[in-house]
Amino acid sequence: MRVASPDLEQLVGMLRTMLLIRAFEEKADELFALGRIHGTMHLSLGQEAVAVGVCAALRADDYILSTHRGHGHCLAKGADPRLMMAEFLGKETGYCRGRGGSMHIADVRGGNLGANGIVAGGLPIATGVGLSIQMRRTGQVCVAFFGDGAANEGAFHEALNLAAIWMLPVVFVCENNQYAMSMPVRRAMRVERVSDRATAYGMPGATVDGMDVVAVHEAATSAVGRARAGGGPTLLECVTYRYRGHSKSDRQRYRGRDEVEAWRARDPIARLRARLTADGALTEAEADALAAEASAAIEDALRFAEAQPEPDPATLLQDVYA
Amino acid sequence: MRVASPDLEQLVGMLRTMLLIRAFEEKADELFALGRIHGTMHLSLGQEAVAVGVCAALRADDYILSTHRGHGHCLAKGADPRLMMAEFLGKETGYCRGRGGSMHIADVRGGNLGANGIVAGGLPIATGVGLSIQMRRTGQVCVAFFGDGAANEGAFHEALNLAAIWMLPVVFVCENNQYAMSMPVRRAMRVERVSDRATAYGMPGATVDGMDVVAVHEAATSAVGRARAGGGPTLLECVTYRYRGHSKSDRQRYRGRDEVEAWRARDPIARLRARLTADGALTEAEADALAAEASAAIEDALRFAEAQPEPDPATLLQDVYA
Amino acid sequence: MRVLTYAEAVREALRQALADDERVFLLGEDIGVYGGAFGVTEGLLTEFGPERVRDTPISEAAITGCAIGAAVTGMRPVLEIQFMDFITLAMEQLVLQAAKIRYMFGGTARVPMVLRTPAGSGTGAAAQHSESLEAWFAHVPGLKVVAPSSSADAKGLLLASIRDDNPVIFVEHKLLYRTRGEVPEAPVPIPLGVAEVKRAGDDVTVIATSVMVPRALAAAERLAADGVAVEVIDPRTLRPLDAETLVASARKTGRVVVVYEAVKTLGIGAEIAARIAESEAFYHLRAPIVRLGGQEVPIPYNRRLEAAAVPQEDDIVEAVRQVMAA
Amino acid sequence: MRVLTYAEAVREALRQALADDERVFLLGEDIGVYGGAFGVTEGLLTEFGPERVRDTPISEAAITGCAIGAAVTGMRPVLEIQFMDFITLAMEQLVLQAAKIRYMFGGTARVPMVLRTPAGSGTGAAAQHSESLEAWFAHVPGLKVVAPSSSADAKGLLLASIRDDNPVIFVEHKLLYRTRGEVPEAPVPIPLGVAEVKRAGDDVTVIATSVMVPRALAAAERLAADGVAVEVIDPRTLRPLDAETLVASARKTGRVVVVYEAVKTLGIGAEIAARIAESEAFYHLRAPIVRLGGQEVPIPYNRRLEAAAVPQEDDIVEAVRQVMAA
Ligand SMILES: Cc1ncc(C[n+]2csc(CCOP(=O)(O)OP(=O)(O)O)c2C)c(N)n1
Ligand SMILES: Cc1ncc(C[n+]2csc(CCOP(=O)(O)OP(=O)(O)O)c2C)c(N)n1
Ligand SMILES: [Mg+2]
Ligand SMILES: [Mg+2]
Repeated sequence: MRVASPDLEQLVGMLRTMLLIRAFEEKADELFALGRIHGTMHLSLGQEAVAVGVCAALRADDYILSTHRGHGHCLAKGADPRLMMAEFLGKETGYCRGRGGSMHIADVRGGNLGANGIVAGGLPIATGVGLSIQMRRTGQVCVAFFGDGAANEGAFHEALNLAAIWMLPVVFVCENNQYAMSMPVRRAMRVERVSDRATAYGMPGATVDGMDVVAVHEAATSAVGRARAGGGPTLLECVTYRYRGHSKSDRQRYRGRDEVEAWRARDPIARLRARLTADGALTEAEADALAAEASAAIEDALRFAEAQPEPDPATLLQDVYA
Repeated sequence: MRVASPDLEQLVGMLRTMLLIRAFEEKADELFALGRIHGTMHLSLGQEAVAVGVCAALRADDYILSTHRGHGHCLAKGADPRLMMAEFLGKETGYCRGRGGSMHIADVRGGNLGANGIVAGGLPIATGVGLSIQMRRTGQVCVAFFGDGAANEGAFHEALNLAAIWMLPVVFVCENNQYAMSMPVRRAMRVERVSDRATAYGMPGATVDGMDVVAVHEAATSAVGRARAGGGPTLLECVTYRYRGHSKSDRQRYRGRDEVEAWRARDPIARLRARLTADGALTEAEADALAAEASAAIEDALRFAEAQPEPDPATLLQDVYA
Repeated sequence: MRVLTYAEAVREALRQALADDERVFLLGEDIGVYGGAFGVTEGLLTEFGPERVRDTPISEAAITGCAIGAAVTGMRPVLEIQFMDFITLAMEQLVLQAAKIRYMFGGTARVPMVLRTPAGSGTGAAAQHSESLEAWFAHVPGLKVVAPSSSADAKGLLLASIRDDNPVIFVEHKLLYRTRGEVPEAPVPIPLGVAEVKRAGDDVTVIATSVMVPRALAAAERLAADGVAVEVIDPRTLRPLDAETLVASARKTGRVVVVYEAVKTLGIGAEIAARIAESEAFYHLRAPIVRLGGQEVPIPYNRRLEAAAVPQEDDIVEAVRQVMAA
Repeated sequence: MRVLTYAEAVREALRQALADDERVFLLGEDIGVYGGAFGVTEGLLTEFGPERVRDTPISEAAITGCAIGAAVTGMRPVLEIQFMDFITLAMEQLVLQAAKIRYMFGGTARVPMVLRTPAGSGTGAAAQHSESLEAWFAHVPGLKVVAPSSSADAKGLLLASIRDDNPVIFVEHKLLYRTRGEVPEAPVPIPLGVAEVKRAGDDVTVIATSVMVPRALAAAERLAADGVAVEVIDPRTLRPLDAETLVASARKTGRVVVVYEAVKTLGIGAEIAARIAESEAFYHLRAPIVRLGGQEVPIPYNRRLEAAAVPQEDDIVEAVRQVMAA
């Protein structure tokens, strides 16, 4: 299915969301460095185009299932950065009442059925979301994000097969960022592309440049359209890169600086900005203003979050059961 | 790798083993019908060519990992029918001291690392056997049998990927007998052939007629040869059919008699026998004698097994730990 | 009242739930035309069609996740795992996802699903088809665990499980499927978390679960002839556990035997014994708390070994005699 | 004697085992150049090369099966599962295969493998990275379960585990990795199945496991100031459990508190309480057996909630005071 390219307004919107994600991640990094965050976190710096290009292809009532590296997906699906930041700081008014934190932020109302601490853990769940959509006949679509490393879990295999045989409206989006923690993708599988595995399920597969939000958006729009029309699932691989370490304990001995620099030179935000300014769609000043807006929104979110109350330990046992 | 066709002596040997399996299975069926077997069992009637064609390609010190439908594999790998029958009857002198029964017969010394009650349960273990062979540098090979239904388990995916990336000396042999219990293979996967999945792991895949022991043997010899030479794993699919129900509770409402009859018309034993008699390699009388020999061996095994002692309940707790 | 087998009672609950609520659907391996490995879903495919009685490939993790995803988005799936042993393939989805989603998400989601599964030994199916793993699930906050011992309980508890808004592990026992008992026709749920005194008595409390309940009742009958009045209690729900009822009985009789099929160490009887030992009933105990659980072995194939591996009626009689003598 | 962190002690055991026995090898996710998620295998890749310190893809079931297959055919693999939570993906291989192979095959095979895994909460990693699931494994005949609480135990017990001919689940606690203690340089195994009295006392027995051992010792120190002599015992091996040592102490003091991090219901403390309640020590108990386990919740992210979810030193002091007052 050929799809129309995004119009200028959409492109500016995508730039705005990518900037917001970047600002969120940079702030998260800073908070962690300051010792203000408990636990760990996984930053998606460099991967913004995937979250944004895919989610821009969705309706508000569509679903996503996210991963441990999920801040970007969450924002791209329309979450409120204030409530996200509050969750990140473990506050009572955060998305998960401070129970979830970075690795479990969910915005169920907004269609984000949650980040997931388990590699590939969301993929089987996505089949159920797809089945439920099919049975309720609502015309929704479910996107399941996962990493290159997740593609070697049994859950990946079972879930893709189930979605394929039942023609479920699920788009499986692989963020191939070259590594699973320290494991390079080429040592973890003997195929060139994760999307080469689509044929094993009789479903369409595609690989796109995950540093190009327009390419991601086009491919996602096509896959989402097919899913919505009853054409079944797609495996969409977006080739991308994470700029930072896997998590905070990572000394990155498995890769060189040159490699990181080479990928940074393909930065998805710089690329879209350059395109929009070259096209005359944005002036440099307007583009700078967008970046400043994003930073301001995150500063605002942080101020909001800081002012929020901590959960009361007396509420510890709430919400284990419905 | 092209391999030499089996010589006449080998072919007669294969016929002999197929007949032995058939006689074992028919006797097992009879014992069950008489209420003399506790539990359940899964007969491989119709699938004899796979077990025999593959195991004939192995050295005595090679390994196999078998399945719930494992009597044939066990005999083809050279097990003693007496000890198998004793196990089947739950006797102290059976292969597993009566602890395992039909679903767990193992002949560890003979290289059969066991039937398995868990669909796809042997596949991950096979990777470890392969790795151990590679590390011990013994030049052995490991064959892992599994069914078409097993190809939808996560374990299949993980195991094949692991074997592929480490170039392990493992041959994955799928006995595609058209059904997983009541589930037809075409409803359980959207690919034509199980071997179509080999490409997802960057390993060679092949599909052969599993009712033709010569075809199975050639394909297995080639895959085993590659594994032994350090060329890594293969996914070999043998298209076959089980004549009887899945297990004793099966009323076979998912298939028609015509279908069963059509497959029976391609019987692997009748086919090899016809070929050998047509070639003049065997007279009809000689062929009949082989069949009689097989029946006699099974009758002997049964007499042996019947005379064996039951385990003493006082030994219940033995062998939980080494 | 009508008499149904336990399998029929389960089927009736499924049929009524399917008929009552269009969000309910069944999924599992061979539950359609085959009717399930133990025939429990027999006929439901014809009645409700393949969308609501859905055969799946052999993919225990994915079908469990499928139930979770459907539950989170408004359906009420009832999943069958063909043998309890195979639940080992779905532990991540059950324990790290289904049980935790609600809590991790701060109460913003719920996971109303039931996982039905046949458990236990006694059919000659050996070590990989005879597991009794309910204690694992009873260890997990966020899950509920139900184990009916009679036809009536099977029906009523299954209806309640399907109406519950949480993930419920519903443990059926293979040897009970053919047992018979009176079952009301109307779809009346039996509340989860409530134990039942199956037989009243003052001398000794026997707490038994699942297939051990009929064995305990038979043993109690024999012991009554000797003048020992046994109180037999079935917790019915293992999580949440109705400790109050158990403790009250222990307090009354001062003597407790806990009988369960699972491996003794860390089976449900460990928790029951510990609950009583930490309770007020402690001060009323007249003898050590006896646990009669499965032997510390995988279930063997041979019929005599298999029977020796789990408590039988005679063992219960013996244990009660011992605790009376203590 | 040299002082090592717990992580260093584990590493030293691995290094010595690798050097001593060529059948030993390590496999796991990111154990090579990364050094493991907690740095435990740091440097071993350089020392022993990628064949014996083998990075794997993220495939917990397959790498567990890989260890099993290698063990059955003559190797002695030591597998790392990056967080104990992820063991949920390998339950079938561990419980239906590794634990049962020997028994099902009538004693003709053995499975000498060790599965090392970091467990527990306290690092802010929330519900899916903080599990304490050791009780599940202690329920399974055929497995052994070890949970060291000090550097010396970590080294000695790991050496014994690697030399053991059975599958051993070796539970390391994340919060203990940086704790320090004296460790002998020589590769001396500490026998499995033997509890250790970590502090002697006559008034009350505190049985604690893993990270709760240092907390119990700190609590005992404080209670000593109040004149309460606490005996602290660490079972060290959870299966087989050295019930004899525990029962003897309970008999001596007549008062028992069991402290463990896992969810209280059906955590290891359930078994320990039940063992004591069914033993001769029953007749010597002066108070109900107190269990101090984790709260019945998934581990929450927020730091204060997380701390409230599991027993802390103060809680132990409090529990001991209560049992002394009972
Ligand atoms: C089942 C499971 N195994 C291991 C981990 C530890 N872990 C967290 S993220 C990660 C790497 C994941 O790689 P990939 O899927 O490529 O995602 P990325 O981190 O690159 O975004 C690992 C090994 C986990 N969380 N879950
Ligand atoms: C993990 C698991 N799931 C389900 C079963 C129940 N079961 C036993 S055999 C079988 C069908 C297997 O089909 P296939 O792999 O094609 O082998 P076949 O029986 O056809 O030889 C099923 C569902 C099982 N033993 N293990
Ligand atoms: Mg990655
Ligand atoms: Mg089949």
